[in-house]
Amino acid sequence: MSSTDRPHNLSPDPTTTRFGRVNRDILGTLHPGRLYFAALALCLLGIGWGVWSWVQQVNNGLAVTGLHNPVMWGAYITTFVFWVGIAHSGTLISAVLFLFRARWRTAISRAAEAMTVFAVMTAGLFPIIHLGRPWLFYWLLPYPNQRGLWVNFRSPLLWDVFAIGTYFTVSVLFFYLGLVPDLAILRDNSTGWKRRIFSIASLGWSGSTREWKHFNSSYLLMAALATPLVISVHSVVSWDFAVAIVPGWHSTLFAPYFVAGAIFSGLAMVLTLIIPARKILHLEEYVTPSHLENVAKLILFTSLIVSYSYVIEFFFAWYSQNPFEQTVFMSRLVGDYAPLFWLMVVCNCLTPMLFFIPSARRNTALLFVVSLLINVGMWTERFVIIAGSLARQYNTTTWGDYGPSWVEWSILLGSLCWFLFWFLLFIRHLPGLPIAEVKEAMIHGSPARNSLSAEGQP
Amino acid sequence: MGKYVWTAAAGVLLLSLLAGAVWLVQAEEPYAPDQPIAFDHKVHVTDYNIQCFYCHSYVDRSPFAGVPSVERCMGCHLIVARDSPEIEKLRNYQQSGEPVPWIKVYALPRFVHFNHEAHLRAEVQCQSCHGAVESMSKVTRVNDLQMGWCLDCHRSEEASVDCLTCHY
Amino acid sequence: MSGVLGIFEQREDLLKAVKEARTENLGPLEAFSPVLDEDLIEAVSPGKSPVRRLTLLGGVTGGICGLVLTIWTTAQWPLLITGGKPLISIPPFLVIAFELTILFGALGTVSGFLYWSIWARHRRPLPYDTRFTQDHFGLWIECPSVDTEQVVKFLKERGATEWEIR
Amino acid sequence: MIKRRDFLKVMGVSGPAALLEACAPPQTEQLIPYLVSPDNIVPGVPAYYTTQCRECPAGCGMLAKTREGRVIKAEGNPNHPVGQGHLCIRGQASVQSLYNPDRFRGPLLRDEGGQLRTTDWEQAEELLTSRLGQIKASGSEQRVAWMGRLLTGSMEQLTRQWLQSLGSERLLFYETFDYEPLRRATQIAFDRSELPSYHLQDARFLISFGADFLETWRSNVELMGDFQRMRKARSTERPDNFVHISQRLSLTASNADWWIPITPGAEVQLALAIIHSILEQGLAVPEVDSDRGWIESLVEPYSPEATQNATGVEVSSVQELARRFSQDSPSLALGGGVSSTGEQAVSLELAVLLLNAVAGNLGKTLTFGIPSALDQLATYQEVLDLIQDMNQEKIEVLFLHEANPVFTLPQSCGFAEALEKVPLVVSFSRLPDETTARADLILPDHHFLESWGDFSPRAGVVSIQQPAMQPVFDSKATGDVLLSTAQNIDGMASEFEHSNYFDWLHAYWDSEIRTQVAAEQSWEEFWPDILRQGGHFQEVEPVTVALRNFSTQIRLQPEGLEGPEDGHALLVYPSAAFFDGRNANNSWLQEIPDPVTQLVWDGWVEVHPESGREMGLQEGDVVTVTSPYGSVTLPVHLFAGLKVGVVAMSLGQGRSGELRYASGRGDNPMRLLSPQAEPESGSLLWRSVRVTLAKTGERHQLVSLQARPQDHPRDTLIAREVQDTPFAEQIFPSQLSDSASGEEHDTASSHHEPIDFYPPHEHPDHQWGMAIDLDSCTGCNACVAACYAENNVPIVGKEKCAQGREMSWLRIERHLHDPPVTQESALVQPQVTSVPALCQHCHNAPCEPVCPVFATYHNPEGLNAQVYARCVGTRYCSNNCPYKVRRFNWSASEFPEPLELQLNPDVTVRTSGVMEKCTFCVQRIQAGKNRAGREERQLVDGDITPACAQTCPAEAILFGDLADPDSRLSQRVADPRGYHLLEGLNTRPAITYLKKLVPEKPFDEE
Repeated sequence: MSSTDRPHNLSPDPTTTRFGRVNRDILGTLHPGRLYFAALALCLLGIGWGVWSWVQQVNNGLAVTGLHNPVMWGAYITTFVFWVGIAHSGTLISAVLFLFRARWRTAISRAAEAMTVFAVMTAGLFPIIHLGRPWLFYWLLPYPNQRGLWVNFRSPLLWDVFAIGTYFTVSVLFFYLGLVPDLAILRDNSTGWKRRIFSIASLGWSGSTREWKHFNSSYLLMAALATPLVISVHSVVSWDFAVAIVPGWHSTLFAPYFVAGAIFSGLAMVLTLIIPARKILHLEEYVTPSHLENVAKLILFTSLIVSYSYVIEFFFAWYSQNPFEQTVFMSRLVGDYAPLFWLMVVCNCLTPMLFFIPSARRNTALLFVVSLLINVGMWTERFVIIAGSLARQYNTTTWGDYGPSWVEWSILLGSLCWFLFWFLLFIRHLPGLPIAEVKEAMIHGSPARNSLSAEGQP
Repeated sequence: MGKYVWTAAAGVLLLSLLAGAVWLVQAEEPYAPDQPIAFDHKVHVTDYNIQCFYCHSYVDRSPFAGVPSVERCMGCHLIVARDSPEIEKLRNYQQSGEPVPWIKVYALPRFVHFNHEAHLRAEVQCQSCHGAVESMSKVTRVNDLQMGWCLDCHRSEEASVDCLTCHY
Repeated sequence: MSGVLGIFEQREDLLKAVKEARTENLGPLEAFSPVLDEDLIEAVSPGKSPVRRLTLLGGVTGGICGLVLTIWTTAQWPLLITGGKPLISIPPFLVIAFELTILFGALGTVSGFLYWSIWARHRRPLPYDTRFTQDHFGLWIECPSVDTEQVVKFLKERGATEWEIR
Repeated sequence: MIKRRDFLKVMGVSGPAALLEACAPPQTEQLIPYLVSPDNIVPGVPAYYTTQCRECPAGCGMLAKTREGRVIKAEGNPNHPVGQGHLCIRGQASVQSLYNPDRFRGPLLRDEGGQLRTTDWEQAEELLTSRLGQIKASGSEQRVAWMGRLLTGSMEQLTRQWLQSLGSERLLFYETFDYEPLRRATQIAFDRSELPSYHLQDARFLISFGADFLETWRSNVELMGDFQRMRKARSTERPDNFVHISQRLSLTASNADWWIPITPGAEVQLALAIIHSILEQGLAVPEVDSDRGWIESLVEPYSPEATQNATGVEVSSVQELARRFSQDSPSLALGGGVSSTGEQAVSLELAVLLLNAVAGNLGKTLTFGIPSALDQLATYQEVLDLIQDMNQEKIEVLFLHEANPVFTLPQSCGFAEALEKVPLVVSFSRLPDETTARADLILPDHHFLESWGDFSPRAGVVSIQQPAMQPVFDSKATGDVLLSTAQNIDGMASEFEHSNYFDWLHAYWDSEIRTQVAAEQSWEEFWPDILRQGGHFQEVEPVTVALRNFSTQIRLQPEGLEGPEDGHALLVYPSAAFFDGRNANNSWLQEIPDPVTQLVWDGWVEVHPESGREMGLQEGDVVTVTSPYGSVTLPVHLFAGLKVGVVAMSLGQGRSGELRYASGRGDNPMRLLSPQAEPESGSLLWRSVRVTLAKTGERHQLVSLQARPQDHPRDTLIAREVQDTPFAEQIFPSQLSDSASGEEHDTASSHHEPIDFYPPHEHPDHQWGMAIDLDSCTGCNACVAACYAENNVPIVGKEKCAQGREMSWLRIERHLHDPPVTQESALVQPQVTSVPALCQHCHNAPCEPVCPVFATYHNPEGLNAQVYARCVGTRYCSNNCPYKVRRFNWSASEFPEPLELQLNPDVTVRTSGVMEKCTFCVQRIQAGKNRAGREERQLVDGDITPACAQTCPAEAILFGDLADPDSRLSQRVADPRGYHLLEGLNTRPAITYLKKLVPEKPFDEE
């Protein structure tokens, strides 16, 4: 059938039949073929390469990276910020849109939540990889020790530890909570050891009304908690830079600017993952172009915020009449960092403009390409902010430029594979769509609350 | 079905308890290395009543207490206990011109700068760190010189707890 | 404890059955559904879920823990002054407090969910049919064994396709 | 050589945690530690030995700081008149030449195959004695020659007597840089063949004709001290009182208020023009009235107008020079450095002496009668004669002592070839060099820190050199070699009553010195005192001299240069770090940037950007420099501090052989010079050739540790601050008072009322701080070397320097401004400012709050602490440091054996992955407190001196306690010139910089 046809139009089928079809369709995705395992193997290979490079770094010290005085932070921190950003869209879609009652989210929420968890898992690696003495990373945790030494809670890095830690825990819990009913479905559709695992995982969910009642209220509360959290987390990450006195970092704009950027990049990543997935897993009729279009609209919206922030940054630099700030921004505009800067402008400000054209928003191929460009653009943005500012600080005699070394690139590649690896495991073993929610949407006949109609955007 | 959950939970709990228990009961052997010469502090200090400073002569003017040169040992042992096998060893060292390779009982990492002189000036007793060496036939380490242990004393004695006091 | 479990194919039938069971106040009810169904919840067990109380509790605890942790630990070594800031510089500590508020709040919520919807159920096991997670609905009516006949009859009339007496 | 363990066994200690009572080195009854009780060494407590620096002929007094019997630091001897407690960069680095890993492990002998192979001392000396025995037996004369570094006192006596008994007078004291033209000039003008002594501290106006007295000329540490005294005394209204006249903006020139980039060879005319103007304006002193006649006729043709074309200097400028020079009396004119030694060298010196005479400086700032050791130097002409004899195979044995003539003589004079004609070439060199590569027998001498000796840099100053430690390697003091060979040659033993050099020295001091200076004292009273003081020092009364008419002897026809007309004049100058190349294999000296160009680990040819543009040369282009006598291949460094039409190369790099730090860097300019000697004085003609540059097409990366302003659009921040009003002020005017105007400031931390959100924290006991006077700082880098030595700062090598991974805690930022010289510029203001940049120990340190683990924090005494053991390496602190003075250990540091013996046991050697930075030498602060505690007293001002402040020859750095209102520091920071770097950031540094005084108006304006 064509992807625009919608299951609920198939009535007067009895509910049972329709529910049955949903089960079949979605559970059917859990048996992919050779291609899948090839991809999995590839990821493992990438991870191995990354780990090996990291071993080199631990053995020979950070001299193997491109870092030096004055650019003490580079690709690692950039990538850390990048992945944290990616994570944000997941929470946005599953929590914020849930609170907004934007029911179209159902189609992509599960994938997005999963992405959040894996992105945070990836991001969490980088602050440790980046350390000069990574084996002492636990000194950043406040634990009682015989030295009587605690941690410095004034340091933004400590805020990071708590923000990222909280964010990871909450995302996992939220993800799992939403998963419980579907795990029960899996349990009742499987046998043997799988069944045993699923029954442990599903906590013996039986779908009784009381379970549903507390489930409902817990899910709502979690969403309500996750929403301020997601704002705080990237604000904290932005403060890593904003509270420093480095020209180009020291700006009050950073928190909103980073949050917007985070959601922007995250949504792009959602598209990057969903578009191929729906093709391969034949979910076109559940994840329809109208859903993608809504994501595209959000991307456009956040892109505008981000573009505005770029402009305002330059305005600040000019208006402050502070030569240090001005130097940094000039070096971005026309200086050594201009190529990267303009690449970022093209990817993050110009290409998303395409989405003003409705047909462009519905063209999956185009969406996919643009989403990739945005991923590149947002990584570049963080790189320009971090390395670009450090390279042009107060005293010209201490200026110096930075480029990542092969070790850094390898570890970056490894981290990407690590992320994809988990995502692949996820789509292989867990339903990519929230089955119960899809069904739920079906029983409410009215279009306004129809899960698969593309209305009710934020 | 649900019973799996609870069995699993119970298992995890049990394991963690076990681990904790093991960690608690593991007791460390007191460190008492065999020295090249079985020097007996008890005999020297308690029985013959030789002062610590006599042998560890730098303790009041140097970061290091120092241990006596072979010559100083022989100063007495030319006469005293000449025929003891241990003194024989000592004599061999003296003849070969080799220093006695004593084994350190108390060692600090290189990034800690401890000063005996200053602690003596503050009238800290040898025993408060080294234990009752005068009653030890074989010197045994009585504490592991962990930073927290140093701090406890520095705090109670209102000595400086500034990091730069020891770390530079 | 005894009762009857009726299995429905149509949600509408179930809803009707529940409402009438209430009016005829047959013994304690429990309905089963593959989906979150607010109407059904309203019908079977009206009122708010207590989970939110745990959320609040968790949140408050978290906030307090955050402040206590930061201030107390800083006071442990009062020499370690940094960047001309006083020992107890509240603004940065608030960040920690906030994050912990969220964390504990979430933990509270989840434990609430576990307690009321999972643990509660395991204390009082009910009959279950695997079709409940797929595509069928169920209604469990608890009643003394003498009345089971009557309850079965009630369910049959309301469109239950199968029933099972306990 | 001795393995480390054995070495320590001898020393009787095993590492810092000394487990053994130290038994002092042999001859213990004579070894008298400077500070601790003489009877023994206490492990863990440093013992200081007086000795003296022999890195160059200046002979500064030195204290060798030893721990557990190993030298760990060299410092100046405050009792010693030469250096007065300070050392230059080379003196500081001498400990690395002591532990140099490339030193000969023992004697070597060239076998039939022409390969050097190790041998033992018995064999080596046996060979020597047998050969010398034959010569002695044959009774033939002048068959043996000695070419070595400048010796005086006991060693000179021994060597001379030893050679005499071998029938030879051939004892050449060879130094690469001699002062023959000056000595010849004094001979002509005053009939005294000796170098004059200068008294800069008494001068009120100074003109230097190419004498780089702050780097290598004569006694640079001593002269820098005097220079600073002279500068401190000058008026703030008219702060310009030093004019330098040369072709290159050397370190000395860049410290001048005015620099005259003059055409090579025009110096004499300028000097005469000034004299002319002085006479013309009737400013000459009456003393010269008697000579007025011949002087006037001599300078008559050299009126400022007439010489303007040649010199390029405005008439008004010359007149003003004349006016200032004669009116700000006593003034002083210094003559002729290496780079101005051309055919006119003697004439220039004569003119300069005359200039001093007419200004009445004789007997005031310029005195005679205090002969310098340098007067003993052999002339280059004598060296040429030796080469001739060698070629005629008149020399059978040639001894080379601390000399590397193959490298330091013009290649064209054929010394290397002549060596082939000498049957036995014996070298006492410690390090492999170009000469030992051609020697037959190598008998490595001790380093001066390992051996006894004495040296008298000038009359009245006799310093003792005592061994501070046991030899590191299997070397032997040359004096001992001479005596032990003498013992084994029949007929010779009888002439030498002593069998070892120590006894010889002992006897010499007893007979020659004690009897003269302290005959009343017994040896037992005399000797310990000498060892404590570091020698015997007394004032020598100068003699008065009479000017003689030398108008006939002065050579006035302009000097010519060999080589193509279109070529560039070649200017060869001594390297500030490597001197004549003897220190090239010293890793600190290689890694510490060249004070002028800021380049590291390299050799280069300096080309003026204008000439570069004409020749199409870019920075780093490798060119072949060709002169009539040879050619070298070097990368180009475009340098605006040059007279257009001149290219400059420093001597020192381009060492060959197996030197791990020096080999294969740059090239040796001596390949280019003419072999001729200057006819009048017999000195080497340093300025003799023109060269042509040809691109090879290759490129070579020249590494500068300082991103150079011309690479970047924005003006250099700190430069602006030191030049005019603090740059910060232009950005944050609201917060700052005007540091440039003479307005008063109370203390360092309150140049302006700080606007702080939080109250300042207390400093109950001390608040350590520092003041750096940029008006005194010459940028000589001695402090940087001292910091390397004191704090175990590792070197990283050229590649990592290029990556910006250098580790130096203290760097001298050198701020050059708009290119000082153009084609037509005649009198320029160098506008060079050297800013020592180190951790500012800010009161509101931005680095502190961002550290998650308290590895850096503010200690109660105002130090910005860095705890290596706690650092996990987030590097956030460094990002947040606006001064960029923090250094990160990118990889594990390496100290090739035996360099690890130099490490300071009081300072932790940092591991890979941790941050480090300047600590204000906290180990010295702790030691100072400990000493005070031992002596049961409070700390007093001056108890604690960090390594940098200790060695600074200009005394620009002052460390002290800001909490003590009476400390010298508290007073110094109240100076109206005081300001803080980046004051507007309100980091409130503990370091106060005192602004450099620069002339506000043009020179020739009244």
